[in-house]
Amino acid sequence: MSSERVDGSSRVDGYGRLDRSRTLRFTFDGQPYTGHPGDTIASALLANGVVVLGSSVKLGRSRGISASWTEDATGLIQIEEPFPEPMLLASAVELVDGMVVRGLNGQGRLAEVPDAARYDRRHHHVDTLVVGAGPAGLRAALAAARRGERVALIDDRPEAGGSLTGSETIDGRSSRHFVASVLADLAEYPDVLHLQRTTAFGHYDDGFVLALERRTDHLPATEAGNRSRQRVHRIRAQRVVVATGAHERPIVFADNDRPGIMLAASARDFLHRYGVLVGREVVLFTSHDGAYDTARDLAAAGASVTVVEARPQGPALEGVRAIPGARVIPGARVISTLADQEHQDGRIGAAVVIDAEGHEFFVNCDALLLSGGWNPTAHLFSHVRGALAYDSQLGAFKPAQSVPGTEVVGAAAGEGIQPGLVIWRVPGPRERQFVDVQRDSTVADIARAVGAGLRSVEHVKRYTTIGTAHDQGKTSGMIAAGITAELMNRPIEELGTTTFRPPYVPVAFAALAGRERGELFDPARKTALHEWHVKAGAVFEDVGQWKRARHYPKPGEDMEAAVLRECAAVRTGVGILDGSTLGKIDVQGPDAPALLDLMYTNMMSSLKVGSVRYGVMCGVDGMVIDDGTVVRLAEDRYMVITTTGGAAKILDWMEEWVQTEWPHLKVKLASVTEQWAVFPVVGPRSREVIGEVFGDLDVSNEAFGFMTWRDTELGGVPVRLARISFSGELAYEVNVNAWYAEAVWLKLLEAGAKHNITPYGTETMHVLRAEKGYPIIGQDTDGTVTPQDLGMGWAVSKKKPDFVGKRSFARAENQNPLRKQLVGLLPTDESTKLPEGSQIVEFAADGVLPAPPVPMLGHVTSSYRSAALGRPFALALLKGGRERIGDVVHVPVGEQLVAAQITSAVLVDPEGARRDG
Amino acid sequence: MTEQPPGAHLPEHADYLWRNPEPKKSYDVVIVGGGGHGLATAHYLAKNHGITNVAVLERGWLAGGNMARNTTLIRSNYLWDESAAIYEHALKLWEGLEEDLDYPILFSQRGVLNLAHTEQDVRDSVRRVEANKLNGIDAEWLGPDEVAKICPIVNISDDIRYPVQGATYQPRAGIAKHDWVAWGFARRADEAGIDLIQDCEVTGFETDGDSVTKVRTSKGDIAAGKVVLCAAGHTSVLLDQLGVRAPLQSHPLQALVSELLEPVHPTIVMSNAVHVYVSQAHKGELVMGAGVDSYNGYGQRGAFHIIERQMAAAVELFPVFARAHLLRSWAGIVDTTPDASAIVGHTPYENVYLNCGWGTGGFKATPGVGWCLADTVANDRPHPYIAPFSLDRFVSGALVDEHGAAAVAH
Amino acid sequence: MARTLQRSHPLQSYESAFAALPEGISVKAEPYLSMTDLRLPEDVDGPLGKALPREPGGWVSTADGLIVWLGPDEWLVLSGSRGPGELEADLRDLARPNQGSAVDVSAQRISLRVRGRHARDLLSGGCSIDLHPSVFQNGRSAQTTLGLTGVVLLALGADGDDFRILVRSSFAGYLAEWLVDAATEYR
Amino acid sequence: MQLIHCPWCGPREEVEFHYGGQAHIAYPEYPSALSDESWAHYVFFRDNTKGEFAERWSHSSGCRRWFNAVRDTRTYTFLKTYKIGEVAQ
Ligand SMILES: Cc1cc2nc3c(=O)[nH]c(=O)nc-3n(C[C@H](O)[C@H](O)[C@H](O)COP(=O)(O)OP(=O)(O)OC[C@H]3O[C@@H](n4cnc5c(N)ncnc54)[C@H](O)[C@@H]3O)c2cc1C
Ligand SMILES: NC(=O)c1ccc[n+]([C@@H]2O[C@H](COP(=O)([O-])OP(=O)(O)OC[C@H]3O[C@@H](n4cnc5c(N)ncnc54)[C@H](O)[C@@H]3O)[C@@H](O)[C@H]2O)c1
Ligand SMILES: Cc1cc2nc3c(=O)[nH]c(=O)nc-3n(C[C@H](O)[C@H](O)[C@H](O)COP(=O)(O)O)c2cc1C
Ligand SMILES: [Zn+2]
Repeated sequence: MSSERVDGSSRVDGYGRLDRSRTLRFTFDGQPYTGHPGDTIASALLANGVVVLGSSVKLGRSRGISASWTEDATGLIQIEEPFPEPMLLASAVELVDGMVVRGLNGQGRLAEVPDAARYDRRHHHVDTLVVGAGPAGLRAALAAARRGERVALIDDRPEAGGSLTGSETIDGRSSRHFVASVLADLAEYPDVLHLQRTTAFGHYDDGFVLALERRTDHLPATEAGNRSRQRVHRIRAQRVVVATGAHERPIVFADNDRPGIMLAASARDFLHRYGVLVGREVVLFTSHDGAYDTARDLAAAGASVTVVEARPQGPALEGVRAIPGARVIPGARVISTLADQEHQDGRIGAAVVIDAEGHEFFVNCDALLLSGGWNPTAHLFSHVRGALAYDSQLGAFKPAQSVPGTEVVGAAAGEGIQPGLVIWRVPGPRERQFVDVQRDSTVADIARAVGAGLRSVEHVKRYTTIGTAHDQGKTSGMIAAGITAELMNRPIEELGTTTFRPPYVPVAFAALAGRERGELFDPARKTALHEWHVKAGAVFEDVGQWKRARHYPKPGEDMEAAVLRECAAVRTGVGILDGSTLGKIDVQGPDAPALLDLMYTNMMSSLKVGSVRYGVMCGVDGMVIDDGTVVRLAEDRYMVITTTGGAAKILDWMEEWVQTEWPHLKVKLASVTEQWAVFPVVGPRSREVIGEVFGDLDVSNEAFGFMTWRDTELGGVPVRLARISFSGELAYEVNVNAWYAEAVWLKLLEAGAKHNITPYGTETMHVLRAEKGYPIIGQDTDGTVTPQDLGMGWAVSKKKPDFVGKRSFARAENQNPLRKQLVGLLPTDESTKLPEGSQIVEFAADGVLPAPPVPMLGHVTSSYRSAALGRPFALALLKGGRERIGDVVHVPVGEQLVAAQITSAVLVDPEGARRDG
Repeated sequence: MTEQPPGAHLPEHADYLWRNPEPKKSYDVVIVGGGGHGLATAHYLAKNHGITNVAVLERGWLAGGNMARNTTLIRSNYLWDESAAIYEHALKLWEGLEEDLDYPILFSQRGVLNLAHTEQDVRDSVRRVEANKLNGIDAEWLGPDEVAKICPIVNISDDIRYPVQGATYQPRAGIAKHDWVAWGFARRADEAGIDLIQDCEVTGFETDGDSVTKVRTSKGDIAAGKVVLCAAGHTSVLLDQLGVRAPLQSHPLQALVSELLEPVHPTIVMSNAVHVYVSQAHKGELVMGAGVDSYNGYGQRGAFHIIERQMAAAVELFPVFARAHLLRSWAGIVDTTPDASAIVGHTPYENVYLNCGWGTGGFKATPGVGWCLADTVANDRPHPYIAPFSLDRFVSGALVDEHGAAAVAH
Repeated sequence: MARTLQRSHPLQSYESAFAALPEGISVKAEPYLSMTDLRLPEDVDGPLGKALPREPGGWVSTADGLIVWLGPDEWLVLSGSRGPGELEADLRDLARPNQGSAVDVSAQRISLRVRGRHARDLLSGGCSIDLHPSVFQNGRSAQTTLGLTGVVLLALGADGDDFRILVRSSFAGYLAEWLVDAATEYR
Repeated sequence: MQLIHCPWCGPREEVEFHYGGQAHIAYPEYPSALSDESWAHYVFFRDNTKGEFAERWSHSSGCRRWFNAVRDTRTYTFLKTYKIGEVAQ
C-alpha cells in the first residue's frame, strides 16, 4: 500500500477508518485543532503533531501518549467542554465537534456546576457473557449463540475486532471481513446482546459482571436525544468468557518517560484505526517476534524503522531484515533517550543504543516504540479470585487454574502470544528509569524500598506508589514485579503480583449512582392524605422514609407559634392528626395470645376482646425496642400498633421468632400499615365531633370506655374507633380502609368545623405526649434504656414465666441505682427552652462550670414550650433520676448554666382526669 | 513545565525501615498481629517500659490488614465518657506522634463534620457535642450555613431527599497516612531491638494450666512470657484455639478512592443517614467509605451494591463529585461487637491479653490503645482507660453502647 | 349499605404523567381491587387448597380475580367483584378451621399495569430478576424489588411486554416517579 | 454480590435478603435458670467461624421466609440453603 503523508500532519492517506469527509473542531490547551469522526482525542492530537500533553505529578516532566487505548499510563487530559470531566485518557475519548480539552499536570479538576446528564442501569441474564470482541471473543460468542444460548458480547472499544487491525488474515480472509461476518451472524440471533463501548469493570461472585456502556459522549449533541449518558449493565451469566486480550509490556531504560515513547502495537493501532503515523523516524525496541508486524506496517506507511532487537539472533530476524525501509540491530538495547533539540519540550529526539559489541550510539527518532512482550489481561479473572501463575516464557502472569463458571480464552489466557526474551530493564541510572510513568516512580525508588527492608511487592507498591495511578499499573505492574524480584534476587513466582481490584477502568461516581439521585435517592413514603397536607400548607418532617406533616403554620407563624396554637386547640377544643404512618400488624391464629405474651413485657393474653392495651417490647438484652397499643379484635386476632420508625423492624422481629424459634405456634402475621388510615381526634370536644359523624354509635364514656374499641360504619364503609390517648385528652382514634382516608378526614373536619377542629402535626403530638411523660422510643430512649428506666415497671409482667428480654433485667447492671431514668425537668427561670440533647451536670453553687472532665448526669431527650404549663419543660434521662425529684441541676446551654428542677415525667394532668372528657 | 499541583510533593521515606530477622526461640512478650495496634503496642512497650525482648508476629506483610485499608479518619468526638477518654488520649498522642516516631505521618488536622439530616440526628448530635465539651474535647454544633463555610461543596439546599440540618464539628480531627504510621511504629520498634517477623502465622498455643507457654507458628514454636493478641478481624480464629469466647463478628468493610483531583474537599465529612464519608487525601484522591457488608466474611472483599449506594449518597451530598471517578475499591475484615466498642484487657489466661473489636473505627485509637495496652502488659493490671472495655461487660451488662447515640463509627 | 363515600387513589395526580408517556410504554393505575392476604398450612387440602397456586412464583386467575403465591403458606387473593370485608370474611371462614388466617389488605397495595414493547427494558432498569418471556411468562409472579421498593410483579401474556405491579400504597408515588423517569429514555 | 438460593423462590440477588447471623442457636428453655454468664453467651456470643458456617437468612424482599444456609466465610460461597427445621447434610 503506498501512502502519502498529509501535509502538515502525521495523518497518512489510505489508512484508518475515519470519515475524512467531515471535519471536527476542538481546542487543546487553548489552541484550535481539527480531526475527523472516528478520531480519539489522542489520534487527533498526534495527527496535528501534538506530542506533549501535560506534565507529571511529582517531577513535572513532560508527558505524552504512550498507548492507543486504556492501558495508556500517561496521556491524561481534562475535558472542559461539553462538560468538565477530570483525568480521562486522550486515547480513550472519542472526538466530537466543539470539545475543549486541556492537558494535566497530574490532578484533575471537578466541575463547579451540577452534572445534568442522566445515568442508568440494566439487568441482564444470559447463559454466556463474553467480554472482549477480539478474535477469541467473537468466536466464543458465535459458538454460544449457535448452541442456542442467551449471549451477551461486550467490548470496550468503539468497534469490534480487538487487536485485529484489518491488515492480518483469518481463515484466509482479511480480518476485517472475519469481524464483519461474525457480527452479521450474531445479529441473526434474537437473544444475543452485542454492545460496544462497554467496559466490564468488575467481576463478582456467581457470574455477576458489571459493565459500563458509554452511550452518548461520542455523539453530536443533537443525536444523543434522551438517552442516558452512561449505563451500568449488571449481567448475571451462567458462564463468563474472559476474552480481554493482553496488554503490551514496555522495557525500562533511562529517560523512558519522554513523550513520543509508546507501546509498539499502539503505534500500529494508530495507523490502522486513525491513519496516524506516530513518527517518521521510528525506533522499535523489542525482544520478541510479535512486534515485527508493527515495524512492517509502519515502514509500509512511509516511516523509516530501526528495530533494536534485544535478541542476538533468531529465525524471524531475517524476516524483519527483509522489510523495506527497516533496519535491524540485533543483540542491542536502548539504554536511554535524548530530548528533541528543536521542540525543547522534553519529547524524544533520539534513542541511545548499545549494540552487541558494546558500542553506544544515537539513533535519531521522533517515535520510540517498545515491546517487551505481552501481559494477559487477567483482571476479570483475578476479581473472582482466579489464581495467576508466572509463565517464564511469556514473562508474565497468566490464569493458572480454573474458576467455576469462568473461562479465559485468547491472549488473556496467554494463547497466541509469541515468546521472546524476557527483559524488564536494561542497566542504567536507576533514578531516571521510570517504572510507573504516571506516578514518577523509578527503579531507584524500588531499590530504596528493597534497601529499607521491604520484602513484599505490596510494601514496594505502597512505598513507591507504583500501580496506584489512573491506569492501576496495567502496563507497569508486571515490570515492577520483575524489577523488584531482580533487585531482591528472588524468583518472581515467589514474589507474585499486587492484587487486581475493581474497577478495571475508572468509572464516574454518577454512573454508579445511576438514577438514585434527588427524589429517587430514597423513596419518600406518603400517607393517603399527603396531597391534603400539602394543600393545607404543612411543613413536613422525615421520619424514616415517611414524610409526616410536622405542623401547619398559618401565614406569619413560625413553628413555635404554630405548635403553641395547635397544642392549645387540642387541650381546649379538638384537634386531628394523620397518624397513618404508625406500623400495624395483624396477628391471627389460636396462638396469637401466646406469641404476644412472649413478645411484650406485659400480659396480652388477658386482654379482653373489645379492649386495647399499651405494651412495651424489649430486645433479648432487655432494652426497649418499641412500644404501642395492642387491640384485641377476636379471641384469635389482634392488631399490634408499632411506632412509625419501628414498623418494618418489629414485623421482621416477630416473624423471626415465629419462623425460627417457635414454628409450632399457630399464628400468622401480616403488615396492614397502609391498609388502615388512622386519625386521632383529640381534645375535650372530640366526643361531640365523633358523636356527630358516627351518629349510630353511643360515644358516651359508659358505653365506650377508655382503652376499648368499637366497629361502626360511615357512608357504607366500615370504620373502627378506639379510645386511645397519646395526649391525656379525651380522644378517639378513627381507623378506616385507606381508600376512604380523605373522605373520612373531610367528614371529620366538616363536623369539627364548629368546634374549630385544628389539624395538628407531629411536633404538637410530641409536645402533648411529653407533657404526659409518654416517651418516644428512639427519642427518649437510645437502645440502653429498660422499661423500668422509663418508669414503666408497671408494664412489665411479674406473672409471666418468660418474655423476650426478661432474663436480662436480672443482670448486675440493671440493678444499678445510678441507671438513667426518665424524669421531667423544669428550667427554674421558666423561660429557657433547653435544647434537646443538652447534657445535665450537678448544680454548681457558684454558677460556674468546673473544668473538664465534668461528670455528666444524663441528657435532655425532649424539650418544648408548653401551652398548658405556660412555660418550657423537658424530659431527660438522669442518673438515679426518680430518687432525685425536687433537686436542682444545671444544664449548660451555650456559655450559660441553666438551673432546672427535676420533676416527675408527668407534668400535665397527673391524675388522668381529662382522658374521659 | 507547569507548576506542580498541591500534594504532589510528599516527604521522602526513610531509607531504613526494619530488619527481617528470623524468630528467636523465646521472647518476654509475643504480640500476635503486626497491624497498627500490634506495632504501637511494641513501640510503647520499648519506649515507656523498656521491654524490648519482644516479637511481633505477622502472618502476611506488616500492616497489610486493616491498617493498609482504612480510610484514616481520626477523631475523638465519641459520646460516652469511656470512649471519649481513650480516643482523646489517642488524639493527643497523634498530635505529637510525628516527633515521637521521627517519621512523617502526614497527620493533618482538618476537622470532621458529622452531618445531621433528621430531627433525631440533630438531637443525637447536640447530645454528643455537649458531652464532648464537658469531657474537654473540642466540639461544636453548626447550622447548615456554617457547614457550607467549612466545606463549601456540601449540598445544603433544601431540595434534596434528606436536607442537611446541621453538623457536629471537631476541628482537631484529621487524617494521617496510614502506611506511614505503621512504618513509623515499626521502624522505632525495630530500632529498639524488637523483632518484627513477617510471613509468620500463629497457628495455635501451648498452654499450661491457665497460662500460655508457647505460640505455634508457621515458623516453628516460640516460647512467650506474655502473649498479646492484636489480630483484629482474625481474633476469633485465635481465641477458638485458646477455647476463649468473645462476642465478635468479622465483617467485610469496603473503601474506595478516586483519581487525583485538585483540592476540592478541605475537611472530612461523614453522614450517618445518607451513609457515606469522605476526605481528600494528601495526593489528591477522594477516600470514601460506608458501612460493613451485612454478613460475616474473611474474604477482604465486599459486594458492589454497597459501593453503588455509597456513590449515590456521595453525589447527593456533593454534586460536584458526579464526574469524579472510582479508581479502586477494596475491603478489610473488621471485628465488630454487640455494643460497637472494643474489647481490651485480660483474658481467662493470666498471661494472654486481648485487643480486638475495634470494628470500623480502630485506626484512630492506634497510639492510644498501644500506649494503654503496653502499660497493662507491663504492669499486669488494666490501664484505667481500657478498664471499661473488658470482656466481662457483656456478662454484667455494663456496655459502652456507641451504636444508638453516636455517629458512624469510623 | 349503599356506599356514599368516595375513594381516592394514591396515584390520582399521576394520571396526566402516565398519559404522556412515550410510545412503547403504557402505565395505568388499575381500579380498586379487593385483596386478602391468605395464610394456610402448606399441606392444606380441600376446595380452596386445590385452587391455590402451589408452585413458588406463580399466579392463577379465578372467576372474579386472581390468586398470587406469596410464600409456601401465603397467598394474595384478589377480587374484582367482592368488597374488601366480604372477601376477607369469606376466606377467613375457610382459613380458620385450618388454623390459617385471612387479612384484608385491599388498601395495603395498589396495582399498576405496565405494557408496551419497551416495558421489559424499562423494568429491567431496576429489577434484578430475569424477565425474559422464556422464564417469566404468563402465570409467573415474583416478589422482588423494583428501583428501591418492594413489589409483587406478575407476568401477563406470552411476549414479555405486559406486567402487573403490586406496590405498597405508601411507595406508589415513588414508583410512579421512578417509572416516569425511566421512560425519559424513550422520548 | 451473591446469588442466594431461596429454598422457595430460587436464586435471587443478595440485596433481597437479610442476614440473621449464626443458625441453630436455640432460645434457652428456662432463661431464668441460667447464670448471668450463660445468659450473656446466649444474648451476645456467636461463633465467628472462618470457613463453613451455618447461618440464618431471610428472603426479606421476597417470600419473607427465614431459612438456613451453609456458607464459606472465606470465599462467601453458599454451599447449601435449607428450610428451617431441616438439617444440613
Ligand atoms: C475499609 C476500612 C475503613 C476503615 N476506616 C477507619 C477510619 O476511617 N478510622 C478508624 O479509626 N478506623 C478505621 N477502620 C478500622 C481500623 O482499620 C481498624 O480498627 C484497625 O486497623 C485495627 O487494628 P490493627 O491496625 O491492629 O488491625 P490490622 O491491621 O488488621 O492488624 C491485624 C493483623 O493481625 C494479623 N494476623 C491475624 N491473624 C494472625 C495470626 N494468626 N498470626 C499472625 N498474624 C495474624 C493480620 O494479618 C493483620 O496484619 C477502617 C477499617 C477498614 C477495613
Ligand atoms: N504477537 C503477539 O505476541 C501477540 C500478543 C498478543 C495477542 N496476539 C494475538 O492477538 C489476538 C488476541 O485476540 P483476543 O481476542 O484474545 O484479544 P484482543 O486483544 O484481540 O481483544 C480483546 C478485546 O477485549 C477488549 N477488552 C479488554 N478488556 C475489556 C473489558 N474489561 N471490558 C470490555 N472489553 C475489554 C479489548 O479492548 C479488545 O477489544 C490473537 O490473535 C493473538 O494471537 C498476539
Ligand atoms: C487512604 C488510602 C488511600 C489510597 N489511595 C490509593 C490510590 O490513590 N490509588 C490506589 O490505587 N490505591 C489506593 N489505595 C488502596 C490500596 O491500593 C489498596 O487497595 C488497599 O491498601 C488494599 O489492599 P489490596 O487492594 O491490595 O487488598 C488507598 C488506600 C487507602 C487506605
Ligand atoms: Zn423466597
